[in-house]
Amino acid sequence: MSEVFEPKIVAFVCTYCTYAGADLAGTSRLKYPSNVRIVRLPCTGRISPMFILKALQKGADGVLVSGCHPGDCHFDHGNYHARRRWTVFNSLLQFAGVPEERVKFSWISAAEGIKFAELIREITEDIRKIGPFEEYHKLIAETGSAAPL
Amino acid sequence: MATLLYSASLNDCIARWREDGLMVFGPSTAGGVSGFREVEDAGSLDLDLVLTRSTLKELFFPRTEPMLGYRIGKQQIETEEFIPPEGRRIIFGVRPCDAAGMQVDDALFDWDYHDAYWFRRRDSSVIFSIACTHSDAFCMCTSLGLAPDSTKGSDVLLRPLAAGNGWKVEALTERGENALSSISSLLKEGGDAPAPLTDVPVKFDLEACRRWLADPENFESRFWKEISERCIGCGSCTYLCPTCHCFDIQDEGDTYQGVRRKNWDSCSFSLFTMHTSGHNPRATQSARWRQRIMHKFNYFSLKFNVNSCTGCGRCTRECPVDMGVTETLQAISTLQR
Amino acid sequence: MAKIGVFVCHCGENIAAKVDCTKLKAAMESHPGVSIATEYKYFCSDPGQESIKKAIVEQGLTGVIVAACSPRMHEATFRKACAAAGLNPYLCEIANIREQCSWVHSDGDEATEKAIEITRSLVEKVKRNNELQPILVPVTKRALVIGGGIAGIQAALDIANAGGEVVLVEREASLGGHMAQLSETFPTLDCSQCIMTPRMVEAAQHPNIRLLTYAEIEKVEGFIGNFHVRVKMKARYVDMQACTGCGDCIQKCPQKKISGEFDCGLANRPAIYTPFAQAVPNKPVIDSRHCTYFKNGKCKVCVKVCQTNAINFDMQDEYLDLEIGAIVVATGFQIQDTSLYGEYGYGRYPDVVTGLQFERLASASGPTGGRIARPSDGKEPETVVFIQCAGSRDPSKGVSYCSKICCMYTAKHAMLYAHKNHHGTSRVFYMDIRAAGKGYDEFTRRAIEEDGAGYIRGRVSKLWQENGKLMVRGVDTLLGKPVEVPADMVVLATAMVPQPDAKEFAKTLGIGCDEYGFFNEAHMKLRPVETATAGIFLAGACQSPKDIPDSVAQASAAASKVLALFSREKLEREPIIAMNNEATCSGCWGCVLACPYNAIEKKDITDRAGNLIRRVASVNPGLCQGCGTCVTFCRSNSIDLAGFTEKQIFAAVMGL
Amino acid sequence: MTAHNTTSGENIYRPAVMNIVATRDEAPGVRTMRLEFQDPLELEKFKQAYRTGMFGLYGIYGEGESTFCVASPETRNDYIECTFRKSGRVTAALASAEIGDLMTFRGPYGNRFPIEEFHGKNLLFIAGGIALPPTRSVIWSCLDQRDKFGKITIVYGARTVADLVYKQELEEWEKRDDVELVLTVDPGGETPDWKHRVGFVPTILEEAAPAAGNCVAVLCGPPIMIKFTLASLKKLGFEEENVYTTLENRMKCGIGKCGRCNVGSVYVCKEGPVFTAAEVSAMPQADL
Amino acid sequence: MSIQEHYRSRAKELLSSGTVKMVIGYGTGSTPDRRRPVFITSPDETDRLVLDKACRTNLSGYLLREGLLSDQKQVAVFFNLDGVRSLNILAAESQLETAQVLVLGFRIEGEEVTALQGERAADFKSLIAAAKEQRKSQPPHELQEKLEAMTPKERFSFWEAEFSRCIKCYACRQACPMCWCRRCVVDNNQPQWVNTSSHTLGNLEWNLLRAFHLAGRCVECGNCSRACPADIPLHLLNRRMSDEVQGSFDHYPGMDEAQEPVLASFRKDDPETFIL
Repeated sequence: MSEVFEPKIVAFVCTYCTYAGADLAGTSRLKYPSNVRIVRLPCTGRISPMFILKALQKGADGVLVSGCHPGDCHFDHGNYHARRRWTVFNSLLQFAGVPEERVKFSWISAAEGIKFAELIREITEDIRKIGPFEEYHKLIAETGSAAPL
Repeated sequence: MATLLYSASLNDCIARWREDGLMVFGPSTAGGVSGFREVEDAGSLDLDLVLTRSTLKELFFPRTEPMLGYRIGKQQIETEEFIPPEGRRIIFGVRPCDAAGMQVDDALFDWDYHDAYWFRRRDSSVIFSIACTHSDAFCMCTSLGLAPDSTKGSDVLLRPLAAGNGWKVEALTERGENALSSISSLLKEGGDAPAPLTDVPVKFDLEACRRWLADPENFESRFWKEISERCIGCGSCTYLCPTCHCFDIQDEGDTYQGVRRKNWDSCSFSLFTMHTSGHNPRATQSARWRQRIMHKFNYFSLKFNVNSCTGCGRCTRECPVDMGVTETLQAISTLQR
Repeated sequence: MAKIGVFVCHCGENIAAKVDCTKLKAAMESHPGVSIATEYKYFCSDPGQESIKKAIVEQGLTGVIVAACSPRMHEATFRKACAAAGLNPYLCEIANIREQCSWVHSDGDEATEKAIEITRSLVEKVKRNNELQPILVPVTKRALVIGGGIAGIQAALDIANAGGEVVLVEREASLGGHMAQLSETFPTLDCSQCIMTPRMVEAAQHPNIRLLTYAEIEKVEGFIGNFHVRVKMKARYVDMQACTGCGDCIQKCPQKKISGEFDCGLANRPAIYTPFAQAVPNKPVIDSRHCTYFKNGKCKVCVKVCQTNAINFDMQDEYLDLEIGAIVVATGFQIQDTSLYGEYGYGRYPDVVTGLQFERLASASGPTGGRIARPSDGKEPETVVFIQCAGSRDPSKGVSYCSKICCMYTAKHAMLYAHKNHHGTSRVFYMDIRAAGKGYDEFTRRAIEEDGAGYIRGRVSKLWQENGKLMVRGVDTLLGKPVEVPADMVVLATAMVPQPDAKEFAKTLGIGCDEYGFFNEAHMKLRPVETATAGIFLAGACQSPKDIPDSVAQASAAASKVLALFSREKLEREPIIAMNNEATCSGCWGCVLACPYNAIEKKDITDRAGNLIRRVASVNPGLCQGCGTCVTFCRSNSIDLAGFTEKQIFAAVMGL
Repeated sequence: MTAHNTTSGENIYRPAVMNIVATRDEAPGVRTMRLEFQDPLELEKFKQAYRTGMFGLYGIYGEGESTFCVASPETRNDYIECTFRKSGRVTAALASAEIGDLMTFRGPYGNRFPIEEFHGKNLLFIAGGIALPPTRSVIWSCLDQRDKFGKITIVYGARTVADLVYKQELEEWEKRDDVELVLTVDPGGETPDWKHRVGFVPTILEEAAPAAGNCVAVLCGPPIMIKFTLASLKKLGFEEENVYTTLENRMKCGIGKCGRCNVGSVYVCKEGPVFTAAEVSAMPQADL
Repeated sequence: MSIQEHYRSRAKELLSSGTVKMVIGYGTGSTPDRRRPVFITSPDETDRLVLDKACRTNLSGYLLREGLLSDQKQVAVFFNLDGVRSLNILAAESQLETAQVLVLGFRIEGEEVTALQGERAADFKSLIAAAKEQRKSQPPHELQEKLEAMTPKERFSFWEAEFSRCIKCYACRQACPMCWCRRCVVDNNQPQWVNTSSHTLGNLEWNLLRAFHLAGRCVECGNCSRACPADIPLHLLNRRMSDEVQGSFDHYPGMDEAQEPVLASFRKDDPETFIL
C-alpha cells in the first residue's frame, strides 16, 4: 500500500486575527492535520509575495496567507492593501502555472477557531489529492546540483 | 587531394562519436533562440546560422555553476566540491570567431591559478569550426585581424564545399586528429572545390584605435560620455560576448546547507565594482563602457598579448539600444584622423 | 554565529503528553548556534523563569527561545525575565508548541516533528533579532479641545480641573454650541441655558483654560505628546482687551437686517453683534460680509460710539502656533438641509420649521420670548404636526442612520407645546419610537398620555397649503388608511449630520471618518473614544449623533484618556516600528500613501551647502504603529520593520 | 547533493576552515578576530606562502566571502588576525560570530611589502582610521626584527578617539623607546582626556616632519587621506618610489579571474594590493 | 511636411529658443531597419532626428539620468501614447515633474506615423482615456489565450522552458521605463530574496517579482521583450497583470500625474472572490 502523501504547508498569518484564531482552535482542542507551519507577522500588510516564493523554495507544497476580515484590521486598513496585492499576485502565480490549490488566501478572525481548523483540514486534503509540487521541487533540485556540462 | 566530410555522413559521424562515449554539441535552436546544445543527430544541427545567439563560451563557462556544496553542522562544516567531470565532447559547427574566443580566455584562466572549471572542459572538448561562407552586417572578424577561416582556438577546421554537400577537413591539433581518427572510415579523399568564403569588410583600423586607447590623454576624453550616452547598463553585450569572463561568487541555499556558485557578472553593472563603503571606482555608465573597451583592446592585450574581441559582432547585434564595439571603434578611428 | 538558549516547557502535561520534549530538546541541542537546550515542567513559574535567567547569565546567551504556549499568553512574561537577566527583551521569542501543536494534533510523532520545525524556525529568526529599545516620547502636557459646545466644554473642564493645561478653540464668536440654542432638555425639562451658561463661564474663567473663540484649526502636525498646531485667529475687528462689552455699538449699528444664525433665521441681528445675549466672551465681532463699512467704505458708526476705541477695521487674521500633547475633537454636528424634502414644503411655507427653530421659538430667550408662535403671522398655532425621521433612516434621500435624539426631542416639543398652549392639538408622524435611556420611555409616554400628543405611525407623503392651513397627508399604518391633518405649524425632526467640512477636517487632523463625515473611533466597542491616531480623542456628536448625557459622558471619557496620557513624563512605545534605508530610497511615496497612520514623512537630503539633493521617506517613530504595510509596498526593499525584519522572516522561512 | 570526485586541492576556490579563537571589538562596528586553521596541512601551506601585505577572502558559508588584509605579520604565522568593519552581508555575519564558531579563509593572495629592501632604512608608517590593519602587519613584521631597521615612526589618525583601532597596541608602541608614535584625531573628535594631537593626518605629518633621507614610508588610509598625505610627503621630500600603499578594491575571486578589481591593466588582487605611490600614479586616476 | 520634418523643425525651434536644453529622440541605427536613441542639444543637429514606424523604444527612462532634470530646465522627448503614460507614472511616483518635459507625441498605426496633438503630459488625457476604454475591448492576445487555456502544469512547463533561457543580464530591467529604483530588490543581499543565479528557479523568482513590481505600472511599451536577448515573452506577464488591475480595480496605469499607485491604494469593496 502506498503511504498517504503528507504535504508541507506554510501559513503566513497576522498576529491579531488568524494567529489568535489558531490559538483559539488550540484552546478549544480542535484537531487538524499537523502539516501546517505558521509564521506570525504583525499584519497581513506585512506579508510580501516573496514570503510565498521562499516557502515554495523551502519545499512547501502549499501556502496559506490569512488575516483579519475586511474592516477588522487592527491597523485599520493593512488588510485592504494586502487584498490588492493578493489579487495581483494570485493571478500572477496562476498565470505562471502554480495550481490554485497550492496558494490560498483567507480571512480568519480571532473568534474563528473552528474555521481555522476546518480550513487547514480542507487545504491539507486538497493538496494531498494533487500530490507534491513536483514541478517546483525539480527547479529546487537543479539549484543544488551541477549545471549541465 | 584533401580530406572531405560529406554532409550525408555527418549523422553517422555523430553516431560513431556517441558510440565512443563522446557527447556531441552543436548549434541548434530552441524556443526561438539559438545556442550550443547537445544533439543526437545531424538533423538537430542548425549549421546555416551566421552565428548562434549565445556563444560557445557557455559550454565552458556556464552562466551559473556550482563550485562547492556545504552543510553547516554545529562543530563542523561538510563541503563537497563540484568540478565538472571529464566527459569528452565534440563541439561541431563552431564559427571561427567563437573558437578564437576560447584562446582568449585560456590565457586568463591559466594565469598563475589554473581554473579547473574551465580547463577540465577545455581539455575534454574538441572544437570543429566551420569557416564562414555567410556573414551579416554585424560581422567584423577581419577588423580584429581574424578571418572567416581563422583557426585560432579550433581543433579541426571545416571548409564548406562549393557544392554545399560537405566540408574539406583540416585537423589543427592532436585532439582534432584523434577525434577525426575515430571517424576516419566516414571521411573521404577528394578534390572538390571549396566554397568561396564570405567577404567581411574591415570596419576600423585596429592599430589606430589601439594607439588612441593607449594614450593616457584620452582616458578622460569627452568621447566616452558621448559614445555611451544611450547605454542602459544591461549586461547583454557582456553575456553574449564570446570572451567576456567576469563572474561573481554567490552562496545560495537555506540556513543549513547550500551551494556556492560561480555566476556570470558584468562590468556594465553599476554594482560590479562598488565598495561596501559606497565608493564606486567606476560610478558612471561611461566609465564602465570605457573599461569594457579599454579592457578588450588595451589592457588585456598588454597583459596577455591578445585582443579579447574576436569580431563576432554580437554586442551590437543584440544591444537593446544599438550600441556596441563596432560603433565605438569606428568612432575612435575617425578621432585618429 | 550566536549563543541561543532553547527552553522547552512541558506545561505540565499540556505539551509533554503529545510532544516528545526530550526529543525536541535534543534536536535543538545539536542545532548550530544553540548553546543550551533544556526542558522543564513550567517555565512560566518562578523557578522556571529563574532557570532561564541563570542560563542567560552563565552561558552569555545572545538569544532565547521559549518553546511553550502561545506568545499571546506569556511573551511578555518571558521577555521581562530576559530583561531582568540583562538580555534585551526583544532577543526573546516564543515558539508556540501548545495552542498550535500539542493541543491540536493527535499523533505524538507528528506533533513532535512539527514542534521541532517551529522551534528551529524561531531559533533562526532570533539569531537575527536586534536589540531594540522602547521608544520614549516626551509629552507636552497641554491639551487642545476643538469645539466649544457642551462636549468640548466638559472635556476642557475635566482636564483643567485635574490640573491639565487646556486650549479650547471655538470657531464661532461664543462658546455654547447647539446646547445654548435649546429651550428645555429631555427628559427632565430643565432649562438648557440655565445649566449651560454657568459651564461656559466656568470654562472661560478657568485659570488652566486658554479660550480662543472665533478661531479655527489651520494645521496639525506631529504625533502623540508632540503635536504642532496652528490656529487661525479670525479678525474680530474688535479689540478684546479694550472692549468692555457695553453693547453700545450693537445698538447703534445701522445694518440690522441680517438673518441671525443663533436664532436659525427667526430673528435678525446687526453687523456688529454677539451671537446671543449670554455669549461668552460677551464681546462683539464685526461680520465683515455684511458690515456697511466693509461693503461701501463708509459708516464707522460703531467707531464713533465706542468709548474705548475698541473697534479696529485694520485687524487681520492672526496665526498662533501651539505645542500640544493631546487633542480632543468635539466639533459637533449640523442639521441637515431640509429643503431636500420638497414634499414637506420647508422653505416654501414659513410655518414649516425645523426642530431647532422650534427650540428657539420655545426658548425664553428666543425671538418670541418663549411664546410658540407661527413665523408667518406670529399667531399661536392651534394644531401642530411633528414629522419625525425627516431625513434620518432614509437612504434614498437623506441619511441611512438614525439621528438618535429626534424621538426624544419631538416628544419634548409636543410636551412644551401642550404646556404653553393648553387648547392646542399636536400630531406626531413617526416610524418607531426610539426611547432607550434612563427615563426616556417614561418621558415619551408622558407626552402621549399626559400631554395628549397624538402619535400616528406612518410617513407623510405630501404637504400643501389650503385655506390658510398646512394640509399634511400621511398614512396611518396601524389603521392602514390615509390621514390628512390640517395644521397651523409643522415641525420637522431634521437629521443630524456632521459639520459640512468634517471630511476635510479629518484630513487636517489625520484621522478617519465614515462616508458621512462622522469621525472614526479606533475600535467601535473597545476604543470608542480614541481615534486610530494616537493622542487624538473624540467627544460628542462629531463621532455619531448623540444626546447631551452621551456627549458629556464621552467628553469626560476623552478627558480621562488625556489625563492618563498626561500622568506620564514620557510615553514608552513598543519599538516595533518601520525604519527606512535612506541610501536606497527612491522617494516614490508609495509608503506614504499606504501608511494607515500618516507616519511616513518626506525628508530632504541636502548637501553641506543646504542644496536639496533628493527627498526620501522618513518614518516618524511617534506615529508608526508597526503594521509593516509600507515594507511590503517598498519595491527596493528600503523600508523594514524592526522586530519583523526582512532578514528575520527570511531566516524563519528558510529555517522551517 | 551529487558530488563529483576530484583530487583534493584542485579547486582553487575551496577555502580552509578556520576556528575563531579570539575576538576583540576595536571601535564602533570594527572587530578583530584571531583565526586558527582546522587542518594542519592548510596551516603549513599558509606558513609557506604568507608574507606581510597579502590579503585573503574571509567567509561564512551561506553568506559569502569578503576581502581584507591579513593583519598579523609574517613573523607570527601560526594564526591569522583580521580586522574589519561591519558593512555588508558577510561582515555582518562575521560580526556576530562568536569564539568557537567556524568560518573560512581563502588565501593568502596578492603581493607583499618588500621588507628586506627596507633593511637598514628608517621607516615611516602613516595610517588613517580602519586602514591601520595592513600597516600594523608591516609594523609588527619590522618590530619583530627591530635591529634590522633604523628609526621607526608611526603616525596614526582617526576621526574620533573611539574610532582608533588596536588601542592596546598603540599603548604598547607608545611605551617603547625604539618607536616614535604620533597619534591624532580629527578636530572635534577628541575627548576631554585626550593627550595626543588634534588635526588631520597630513598636517600632523608635516608638523612631525620626519626626514625623507634613507626613509621608506608605508601609507594606508581612505582615498582622500592618501591624496593629501602624498602631497605632504612630497613636500617633505619623499620620492614616490619610496612610498608604499595598498589598494582595497572589491574582489570576488582574489586570483585574477573575476575581473572586478582591475585598475587599468593592473589586477589589484595579483599585482597588488601593495604598490608604490609611483605605481599608483601611473594608473588611470579616474578609475581608482 | 512629413511628420519627421515637422518634428525636426519643432526641435530646432525649441533648441534655438532655449525652451529646451535637449531633445531625446530617435536616430538612424547601425542597419537600415534599426533606430537608436539620440540626444540632441544643438539646433544644428536636429537633422539627425528620425521618426518612422521603426521608432518603437519608449525613451522615458532616459529622463531619469542622474542630473538631467536637476537644473529645472526642460527636455523634449519623442513619445507615443505609452511613453506619455510612463511619463505620467514617473510624475505620479515623484521621479520627475511633467512641467520639465515637453512631449513630441506620435502614434504608429501600421505603416503610418501621425503626430499627437499637444506638448504637455496633461494634453493627452482624453487620448489616454480612450486608450483605456479601447483596451477593455481589444481582442485577447493569441499566446496569452493559449496559455490561459492550458492546465496549470502545462503553463508551468511553458514558463519553465522560457525562464530556463534567462541569462540574468537584466536588460529587461534596464530597458524598462518603470525600473528606476535606486537599488533593485535583486541587488539587496540582506536578505537575498531573489536568487541571483540564472538557474531556472532564480530566473522564475526574478521574472515573477519583476512582473509583480510592475503590476499597475506597466504601460505595455514592450521595451522588456524587445531587449531580452533570450526572447522571453516578458510582456505576457505584464499584460496579464494589466488585465488584472484593470479588471479588478479599473486601473489603467498612467492616466495622469495625480493617479494613485494601484497597490498603495484600495477600495473597501475591492473584489475578493478568491479569498476563503
